[in-house]
Amino acid sequence: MKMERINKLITLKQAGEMISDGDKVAIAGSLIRRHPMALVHEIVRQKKKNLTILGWNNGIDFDMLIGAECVKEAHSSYVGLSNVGLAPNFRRAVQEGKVRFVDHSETCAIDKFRAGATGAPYALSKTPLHNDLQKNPEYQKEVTDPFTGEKWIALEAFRPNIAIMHAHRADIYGNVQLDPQRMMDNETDILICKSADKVIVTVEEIVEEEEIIRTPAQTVLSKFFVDAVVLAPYGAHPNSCDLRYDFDIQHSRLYRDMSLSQEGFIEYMDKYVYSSSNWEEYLEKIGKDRLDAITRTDIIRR
Amino acid sequence: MKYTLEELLAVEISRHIKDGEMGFVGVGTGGEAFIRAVGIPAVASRLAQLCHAPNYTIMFGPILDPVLDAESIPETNFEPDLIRWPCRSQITVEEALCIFKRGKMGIGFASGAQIDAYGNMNIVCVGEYKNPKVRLPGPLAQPDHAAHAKRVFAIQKHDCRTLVEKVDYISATGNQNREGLAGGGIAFVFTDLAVMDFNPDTDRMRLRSIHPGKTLKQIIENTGFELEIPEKVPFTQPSDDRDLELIRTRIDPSKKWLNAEITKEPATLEKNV
Amino acid sequence: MIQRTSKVKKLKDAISMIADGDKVAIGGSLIRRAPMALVREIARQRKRELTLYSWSAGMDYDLLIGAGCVKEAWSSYCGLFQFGMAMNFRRKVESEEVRFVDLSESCAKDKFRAAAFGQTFCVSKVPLHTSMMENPEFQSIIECPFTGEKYVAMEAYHPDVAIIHAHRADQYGNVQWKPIRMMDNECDILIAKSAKKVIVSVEKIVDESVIINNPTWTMLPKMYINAVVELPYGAHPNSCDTLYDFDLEHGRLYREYSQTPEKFKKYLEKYVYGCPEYEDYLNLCGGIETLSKISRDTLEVE
Amino acid sequence: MQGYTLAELLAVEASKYVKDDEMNFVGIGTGGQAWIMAVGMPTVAVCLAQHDHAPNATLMIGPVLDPLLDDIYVPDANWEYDLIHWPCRCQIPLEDALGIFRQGRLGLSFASAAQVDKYGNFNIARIGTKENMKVRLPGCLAQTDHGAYANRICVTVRHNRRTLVEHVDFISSAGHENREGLPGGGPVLVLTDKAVMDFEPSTGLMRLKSVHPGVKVEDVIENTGFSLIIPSSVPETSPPTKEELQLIREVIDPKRKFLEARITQEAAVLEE
Repeated sequence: MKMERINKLITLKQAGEMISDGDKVAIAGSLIRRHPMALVHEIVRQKKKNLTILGWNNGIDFDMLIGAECVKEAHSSYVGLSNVGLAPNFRRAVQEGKVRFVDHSETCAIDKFRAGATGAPYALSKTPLHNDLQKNPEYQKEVTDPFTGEKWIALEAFRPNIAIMHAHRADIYGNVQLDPQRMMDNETDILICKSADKVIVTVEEIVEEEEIIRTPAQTVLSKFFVDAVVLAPYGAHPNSCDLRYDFDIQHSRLYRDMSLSQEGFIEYMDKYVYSSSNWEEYLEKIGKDRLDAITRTDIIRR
Repeated sequence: MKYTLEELLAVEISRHIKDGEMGFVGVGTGGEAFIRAVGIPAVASRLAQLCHAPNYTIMFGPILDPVLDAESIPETNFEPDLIRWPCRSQITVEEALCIFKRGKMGIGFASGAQIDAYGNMNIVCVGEYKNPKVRLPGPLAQPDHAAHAKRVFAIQKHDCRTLVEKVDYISATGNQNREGLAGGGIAFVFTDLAVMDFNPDTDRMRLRSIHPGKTLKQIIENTGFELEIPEKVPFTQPSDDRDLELIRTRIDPSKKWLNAEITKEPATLEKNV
Repeated sequence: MIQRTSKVKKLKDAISMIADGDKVAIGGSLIRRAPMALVREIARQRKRELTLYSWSAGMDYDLLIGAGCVKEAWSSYCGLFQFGMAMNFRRKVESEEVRFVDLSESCAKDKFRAAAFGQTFCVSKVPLHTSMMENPEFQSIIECPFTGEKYVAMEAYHPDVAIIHAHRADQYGNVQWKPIRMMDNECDILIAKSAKKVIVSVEKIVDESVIINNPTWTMLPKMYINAVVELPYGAHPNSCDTLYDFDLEHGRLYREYSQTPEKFKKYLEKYVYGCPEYEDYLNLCGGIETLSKISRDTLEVE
Repeated sequence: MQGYTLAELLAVEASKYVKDDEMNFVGIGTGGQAWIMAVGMPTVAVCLAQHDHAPNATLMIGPVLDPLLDDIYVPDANWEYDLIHWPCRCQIPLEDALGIFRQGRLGLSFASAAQVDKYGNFNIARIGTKENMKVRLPGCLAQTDHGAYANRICVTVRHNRRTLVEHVDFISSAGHENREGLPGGGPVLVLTDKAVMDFEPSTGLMRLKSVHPGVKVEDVIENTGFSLIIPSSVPETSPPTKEELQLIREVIDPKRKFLEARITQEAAVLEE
């Protein structure tokens, strides 16, 4: 029987439906860089509940999900808005005990993703010794090196149900590429995706498979790691996206200011998220002028 | 020549940098916090390279060994500019981890919400961990630095809320209990008022020098624990004209570092003195 | 003002950093990009009692074993690939003159990675129920503290010296490979990172500005490197990514010479002991002009 | 004349075990007959499956992931330069390849071995005991990783008593004798120049599945170094169809790069 190859290109709404209440969701990107915001909006719109969110270095992505009451537990080394300050919803929720936050150091978070990505049961670290990272004992145990007798902390591998990432381009089969000139930090996104059972990737552009084949060393996730691809230009906004567009500091300040109170945050969400039925409507509200202002026009050397 | 507090600190810190070692500077956030955590260490690093440590390099987030002269410094610290910042290597996080875990990091520049008498630092929360008064962003790579760097240099605001007897959360391990940790612990604390180091016998913080124009009384009143005070405390050596000239013409003429202009959220430390 | 330190060394001086009894890790794989010029110099300086580590060895191991430099060797493979068995290796291992420790590719990489990440040990399920476990080094079983599953504990590799061959470097030791390369070569990075000292040979030493223009090509920054030696065709007769091919003619010649110990002695006398300078070897092989017949791409960007 | 070669017969048989949307592994291999069994024949099998029932099946050939397998895309040589330029979707670091195994993402792994025993333990490390070694072979490569983690393994070997032995001298890949703690499924298929074998689920022992056209069951028993389970009726291995042969000879492997190892520059045929 002759069969067709699987086309993994789906809509944002369909992608959101792949996530269930109670899932462990790993979110790629770091600080104010390339978080998959289109998917974050969709998770909020679909009112997912009791998620455990995992990241290594997070910002508005975590803050918005926490503010919208989608989250039960969160793991990261950082939740803040970087250049524009602290993350107001995150602070409120953790201070009021509404969300359990588990602190990791950067290396510990990445170690845990790598352990997941490489199929190891745990990672070994000495980072948590004599500090309070050990305050969540169910995630870490002491082990002894049988050769030297040294004590190590075993960090349980992250095994998320689903990972979400925003990337530069992909073909419809799910071969995902990052531009070769990029923050090398982004390699961590690959570990994050590889640690998960399912992966959804939003991209700036869909390209022909021929273009992927012409530049194979740029494929950071081959299709068998990827379950769904969603086209979402400016899909990281207001975060930056490598050489393609800048951090939108203007909108981020607006988000920060409105989020300072619960009422203000609700107003922000009503205006930008709940009343937008898809990502294009959100971008219309941001406006073409603003998007043009943050857009960079570097030629990507491939 | 007159000098600012930022300049005084940058020059003082540069004197403690050794040739051949590597320093870690985070990418930083904005405003005053940026000046302490990033701006001052960056200027101190370049000054050290120009004066006595030509083989000293910095790791600036994923940018390894960047060109630190003013004309090469990017306009902003946003991603597209950072990628274009001339440097010898752009490294993966994986790579950065190896550098720490393999004991190749000389100085970790750090700044925290709290630092205690033993040099433990806290950037996680104020108040009880389970029920915090103020919840801060999180430990970042600070535990890694404290565990692995040969020396930690802390740059802090000097007041009783920051310098406390015991931190509410240890995100960076100080000098009291370092069993099993390869790094050397915290070496210096540089503040708006003074320079402190640690007494190797007691592991407690002790006064090393007082900035010109500041008083011992001011320091005692603004420290939330009993600071060890030697019989004779010198003044911090003022910045000389050569250093100031280098900073103002070659290293940081447009105040990208010392006034955080690069972050587009400029600030100054002076108003807090 | 003090000058920055150059790490450029002469071949002889670089290899004199290796002592008898050292544990030496070798980059490259199979018959690809092993640092053959460095290897021959080790043999020429008649180092003794070495322990060799590699993940997948070839002519590098065979030559050193044949020259009597080796006491013990670890790898997942030692053979001449298209050209058949590594005869010196076979003879000496079969006669127990050399102890050879078998381990799988992933176990070798795990041990290098563990060291590169500063761990004293690592765990794997791979050796379970295989004869790898007959070595005392694979007999420590430890339980996963989270799941109770059994794993074999393996000590990290801690080589005294790593030797690798790369495309280019500056005098300070920033080492680059062209991005168009065998991605396998990433292993060399872990191998270098595992070692106390690293000696790297390169096709060309370039100005630092060349390095700065292509920073993402820098796979080993200078802090890992102790000596840089400029040796064009330094992997010969191994291939070197897209730069040059395997030298078929020399490969067949080596195979012929290594059939008996007596014949191999003649090979050593001619190509190793008889070549006090690297140029002598190049001239024996016909000089740069003849060797340029195996050249393919240049070091420049396409 | 039967009108097809042994390599074609085996490729068509192996292609039936390639599942859609799975990843298949072959090594880069060495040369000659061993290469045909370990790489050439399996590659044609995967490509045949892609043309038929498994369009989403992918192949990993060392660091070349998901290459285009029809002849027009296949390089003339398998040297490094040519491999790097082989059109493919991804070139992966080894780190990734090993991560792929350890995560259980590897479907069918194609192997070859110096010895295979009745439980499906493989040996590519040495012949003889540790103390009295007869032949020292190159070593385990990633075979041990595959033995631990691949969902299924297909091994192709010569059918003789030296190769199919009661017990291997060195277990480089664990079969069904003891798989406690190993996540992979172990060997499922043994292809030889005489027959197709699989493993009896209740005992984990090798059993005859089919004999190639023209081969007698007695011949198989005679050339097996242990007591093979023989079912009461043993069918013949199905010969390739006209369409399958046409696909192999016109689209997949017209230049015999794979089935005669011409890509390795050390050409051979499987028939002795």
